[in-house]
Amino acid sequence: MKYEITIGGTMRHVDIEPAGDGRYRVSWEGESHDVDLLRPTPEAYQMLIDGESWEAGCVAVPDGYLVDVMGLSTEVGVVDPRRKALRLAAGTATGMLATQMPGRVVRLLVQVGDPVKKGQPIIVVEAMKMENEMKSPIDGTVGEILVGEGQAVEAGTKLVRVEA
Amino acid sequence: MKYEITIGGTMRHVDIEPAGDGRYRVSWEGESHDVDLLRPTPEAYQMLIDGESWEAGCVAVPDGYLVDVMGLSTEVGVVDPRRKALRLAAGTATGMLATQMPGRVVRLLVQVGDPVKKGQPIIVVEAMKMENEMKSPIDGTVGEILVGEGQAVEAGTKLVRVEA
Amino acid sequence: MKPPLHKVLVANRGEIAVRVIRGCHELGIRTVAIYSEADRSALHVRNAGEAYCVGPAPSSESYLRGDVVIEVAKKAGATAIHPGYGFLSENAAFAQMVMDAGLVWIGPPPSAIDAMGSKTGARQRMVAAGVPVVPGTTHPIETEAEAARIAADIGYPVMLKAAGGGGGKGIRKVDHPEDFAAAWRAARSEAARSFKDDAVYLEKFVSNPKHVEIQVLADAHGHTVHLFERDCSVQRRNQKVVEETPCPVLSDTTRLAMAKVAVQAAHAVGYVGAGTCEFLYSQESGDFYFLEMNTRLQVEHPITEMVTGIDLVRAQLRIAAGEPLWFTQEDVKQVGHAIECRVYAEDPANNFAPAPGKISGLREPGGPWVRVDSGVYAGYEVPIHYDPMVAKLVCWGANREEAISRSIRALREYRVRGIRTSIPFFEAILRDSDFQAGNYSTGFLSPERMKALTDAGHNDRIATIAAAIAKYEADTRPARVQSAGKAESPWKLAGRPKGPTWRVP
Amino acid sequence: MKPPLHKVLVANRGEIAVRVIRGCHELGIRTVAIYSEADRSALHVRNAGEAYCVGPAPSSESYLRGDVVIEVAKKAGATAIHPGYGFLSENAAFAQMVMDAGLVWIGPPPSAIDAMGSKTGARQRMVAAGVPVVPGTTHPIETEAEAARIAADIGYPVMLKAAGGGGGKGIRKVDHPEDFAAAWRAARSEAARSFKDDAVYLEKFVSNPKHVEIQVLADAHGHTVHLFERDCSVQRRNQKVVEETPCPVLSDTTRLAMAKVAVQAAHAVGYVGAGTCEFLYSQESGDFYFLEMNTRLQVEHPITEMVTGIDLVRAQLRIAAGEPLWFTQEDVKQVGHAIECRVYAEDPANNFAPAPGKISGLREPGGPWVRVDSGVYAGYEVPIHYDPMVAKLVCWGANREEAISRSIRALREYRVRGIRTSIPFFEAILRDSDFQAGNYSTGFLSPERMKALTDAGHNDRIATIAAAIAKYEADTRPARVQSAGKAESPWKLAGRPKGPTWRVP
Repeated sequence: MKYEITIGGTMRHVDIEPAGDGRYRVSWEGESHDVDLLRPTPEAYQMLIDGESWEAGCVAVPDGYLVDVMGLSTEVGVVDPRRKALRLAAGTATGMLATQMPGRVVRLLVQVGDPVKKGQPIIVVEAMKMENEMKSPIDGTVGEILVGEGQAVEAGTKLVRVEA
Repeated sequence: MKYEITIGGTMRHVDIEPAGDGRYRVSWEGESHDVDLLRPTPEAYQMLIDGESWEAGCVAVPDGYLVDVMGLSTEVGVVDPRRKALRLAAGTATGMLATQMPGRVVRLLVQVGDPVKKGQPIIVVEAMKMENEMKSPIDGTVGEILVGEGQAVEAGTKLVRVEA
Repeated sequence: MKPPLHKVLVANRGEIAVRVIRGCHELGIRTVAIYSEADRSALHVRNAGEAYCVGPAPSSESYLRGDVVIEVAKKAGATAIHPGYGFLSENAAFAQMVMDAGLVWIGPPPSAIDAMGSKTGARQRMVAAGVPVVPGTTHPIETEAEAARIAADIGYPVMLKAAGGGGGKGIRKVDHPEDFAAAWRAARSEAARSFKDDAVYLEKFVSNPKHVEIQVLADAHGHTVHLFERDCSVQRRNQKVVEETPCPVLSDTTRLAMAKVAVQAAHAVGYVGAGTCEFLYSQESGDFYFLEMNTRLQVEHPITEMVTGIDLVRAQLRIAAGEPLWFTQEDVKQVGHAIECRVYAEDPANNFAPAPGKISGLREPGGPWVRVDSGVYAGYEVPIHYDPMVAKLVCWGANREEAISRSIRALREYRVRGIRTSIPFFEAILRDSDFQAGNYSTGFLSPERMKALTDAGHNDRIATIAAAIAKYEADTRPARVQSAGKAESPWKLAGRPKGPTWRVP
Repeated sequence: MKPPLHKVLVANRGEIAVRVIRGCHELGIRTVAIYSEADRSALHVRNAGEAYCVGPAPSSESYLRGDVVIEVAKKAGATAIHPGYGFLSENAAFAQMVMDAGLVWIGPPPSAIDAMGSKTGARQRMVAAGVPVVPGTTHPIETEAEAARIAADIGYPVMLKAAGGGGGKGIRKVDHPEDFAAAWRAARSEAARSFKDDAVYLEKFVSNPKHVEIQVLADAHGHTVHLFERDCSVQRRNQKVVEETPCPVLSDTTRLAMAKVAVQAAHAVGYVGAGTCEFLYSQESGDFYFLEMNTRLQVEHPITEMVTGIDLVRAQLRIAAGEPLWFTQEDVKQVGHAIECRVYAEDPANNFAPAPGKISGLREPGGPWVRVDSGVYAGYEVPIHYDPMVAKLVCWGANREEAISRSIRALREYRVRGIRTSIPFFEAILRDSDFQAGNYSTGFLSPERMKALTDAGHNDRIATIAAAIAKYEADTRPARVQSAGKAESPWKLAGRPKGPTWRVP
């Protein structure tokens, strides 16, 4: 199976083939690894990569995974090229801002229809006595605001949809 | 709801009523307790019993639970009197011997048709380099032997059925 | 243990409540926990002998309700209250209420809490007791001549500060006497422009300071000892993140002088119990200045326990029970080195944004000389209502290098799934060459260093492989989770090759 | 660390492999784990830098395959091998093979392993070196007169034992010289009846003995030191279950005499590295006798680490790298008290029947001076193929009472769900009045005491309540598992009463 995997700005075409008994062959340009996978607990991916022992936590997020290696989280985009082709044909790009942490919405900094820049603070969420400004994921226009000031939100709650 | 609860040789009629929000009222002759239950992890029953903090692990076994309190396991028979009435009407008592631990059958000490006494060793199972004699649960006759010598067995595997 | 400490109510939550409960249980003392409605599932509730709810999630309606806490203590038959740190621990009125209710207060007398409670009042008392404080004036100075004279008295460099000020305006550092006149004019005019008030006062500038503190223990019979120092200079937003003992740059002379001052300060206010005197230590001049006294157990008390072998919670309990100190100053030895890392549920790379949430998986480090004081467990949801500190990792080593390398090993074993924590950030700090040289002050975590410390360590290769496999498994076998050895009988595995196996022909 | 120890292969499994890996990582040494097909999910595989399968589940086809182990070490680029304990650790031929392969052997020279390998050979060498062994003859004695003379020489009480014997037949304890003649006749006639051989030999009777051992460390430059003793008398089926240091009944004079003998014994065989001399200590006479030397790290090494502050694995690595000892005998201090409980997956109440299986839940104790050296984790399935020891709990205290009370506290915090363990059994041992008095010998765990120790502690009231609730929940809401705070937003809980809440009017 081939995937397009994106970390930071770098995209790689990664090929993964099962080798039986929880083992995989993972290859991309110039690199190829034998991986023996064990999931000792549901959240842990324990891998022997060419014999090297590594552990990662993988949480599914839209279009990829949040991968935790030694406590450091990296957003990894994973796209199946066949599906990507379908989706690109389908519609407009939108940026959905969701909260990673539970808390309470303190202030909305934008209204529907406002033009926003990528990285511009658009909403403030409070947790553990600290206010956190959440930023627009893309350049665009505020399409929808899904929460109100004072509202309690859980991790993963969608806050604001920005349309490109 | 009323249950007949048996520990060791002692049987109690225990009455349990929900009190909302994970709370229960548990009563029997002369004793009555308010219990606030939390299951912080699936295997742990964390209880505030009239404010006292206790934790138990409960594993379902036939006709009851194996309850672990501070690492000490107790077999607790729990019978719903209405169902008990149904069952008593139904049929003969048999004693099924199963292994609590995974291992390997080393020796069979009886044959089908042999009369056996409760507590008489009838089969030897090895695990962790140690041989363990498993005993007949009741007085009776060996009705069926479900494993062979040398066979690997998992926890819970039925070994020998003794008929009363 | 004496009857007064038959049963102790711990008026706190999280790791410190767990710590105090452990200390009580080791002495055979029964324990009562309290919890807010948000804390039913907290670890201290699980570990205590009894637990009672004291109100809704906000601290002001639960943990800070002294009246409710005392009521619960009496109903539960507790004979004493231990406040932990924070919450009601430095509330003299509460301490008095506890004693008035006929309960033992496991802390210093209310009068000592009061005496150290106000910074200016404490400063005056300390000056009177001969304890060094940061030199300067606290009142505006009238003339340049008077100001220059005071500056010469306390020694350069000095700071000129706007009396009406804040936010960095109207502040001038003056390094040499010849620069004084110009700085005086500039500070006054900036103060006037910014605050419509040109009043300026003067304070000694402590350059490159370390935050060093001394642990003291005093009994109710007039004996006070110190348990040496802790270096708590690694701070973010004035909050300590890594502490160590001994302080890597303190001379024995200064260490003992500072300790003597701390004992003196405790004596001056009739202190009883465990307390800590905080000092600012100038690495350039070698001088130190009293800042304040914390009249309670500190978060970082474990590193002192590790190098002295003295259990501070046990000591608090025995002192509260009326025992005289069972050792002398000469018996207290500082052996080896200890480091504490405060594990926060937060993201250091994102301006320390809080990261509450469910801990889906947890594996704490273990083995030699690794101590974890934790307030959480696997499956626990870190609530949004309280301090984000979830645990403390404390490592001891025969020397500083051993303590550092052991801490790094333990941090790399530490697995917290489901929430972000400061664990990898600590590894970056402990590997920092300035930290390793002991060369750091309270300004250590500058924006530049923060960037360097949080940029490092990401492993894109491993992340790529893990994500590819996760996606493949999701695409092909969505629900499969192979739990260790669960899928098949271990006997069936025998004889089947698994993983690379080498055989010698 | 020197190049020879760039990367170490740990030829073991379980907690000791984890322990050695930790020691290597703290010194910046890379690690290679090996595992059998039954051990892919083992903790040492997770913690190591690399891991390779060496064969099927049976040790004889994996962990004991010295040839495969060396082959893996070379392919993985390891430069040294640490054997842990058990398996290949006392195999002189394997040690030689490792060295012949150009790898560093982290252990004593093969000649020292050999010299201590056979009990009779070791006994002869020790006698030659002036080390005390249990006095007596190993050959049959011809006449009563000669036997009585030997008995008088070695001192009463003595044991007469049938040379061809076993099973307790032909054995007579003789307390006084006047009883000797009768005992001699009885023993010979019983021997003749039982074994058709009336040959009898004679050994000193060590009554009420303790098993006490001395830890030694020797470098390759001729320096040998001791790290004091361990009392390992709490045993079941000749296997240690609880160890402590210091030994509660040893006088300083005896302690130092025993330590001196151990150093002498190590010297006599040219010992290098960490080793242990085991002694039988008579509580009645105060005499002690050399039993054997274990030429490897012991299971119970952590208690020595806790009271001396010396990391024994680190010491092994530094010695193997050729470093001379970095401290002298005078530097080694015995501070406080340490106790180890070996946590076995077994049921002490059922004749210690093994209890392998899946650990469905695990919460290890923590906090001050509590060390867990574990080989397992939550979700791990304890395999049926190996030793049932899954972890070691090691607690330090400023004195013995503190170490005991801390151990009990830690045992009560320890939660292992899914399998039975010896954890509650240890609590019963540590609460036993004879244990608390230090008054125990190798016969401590007699059948009578076993019955008393395993009968206590069951709490039927709690079991009744838990079972009733479990049944009710199964009957009414079968699949409901309320995970902490998961069911509802924590915000929604605020303001809703939960649990008994007391309010002051």
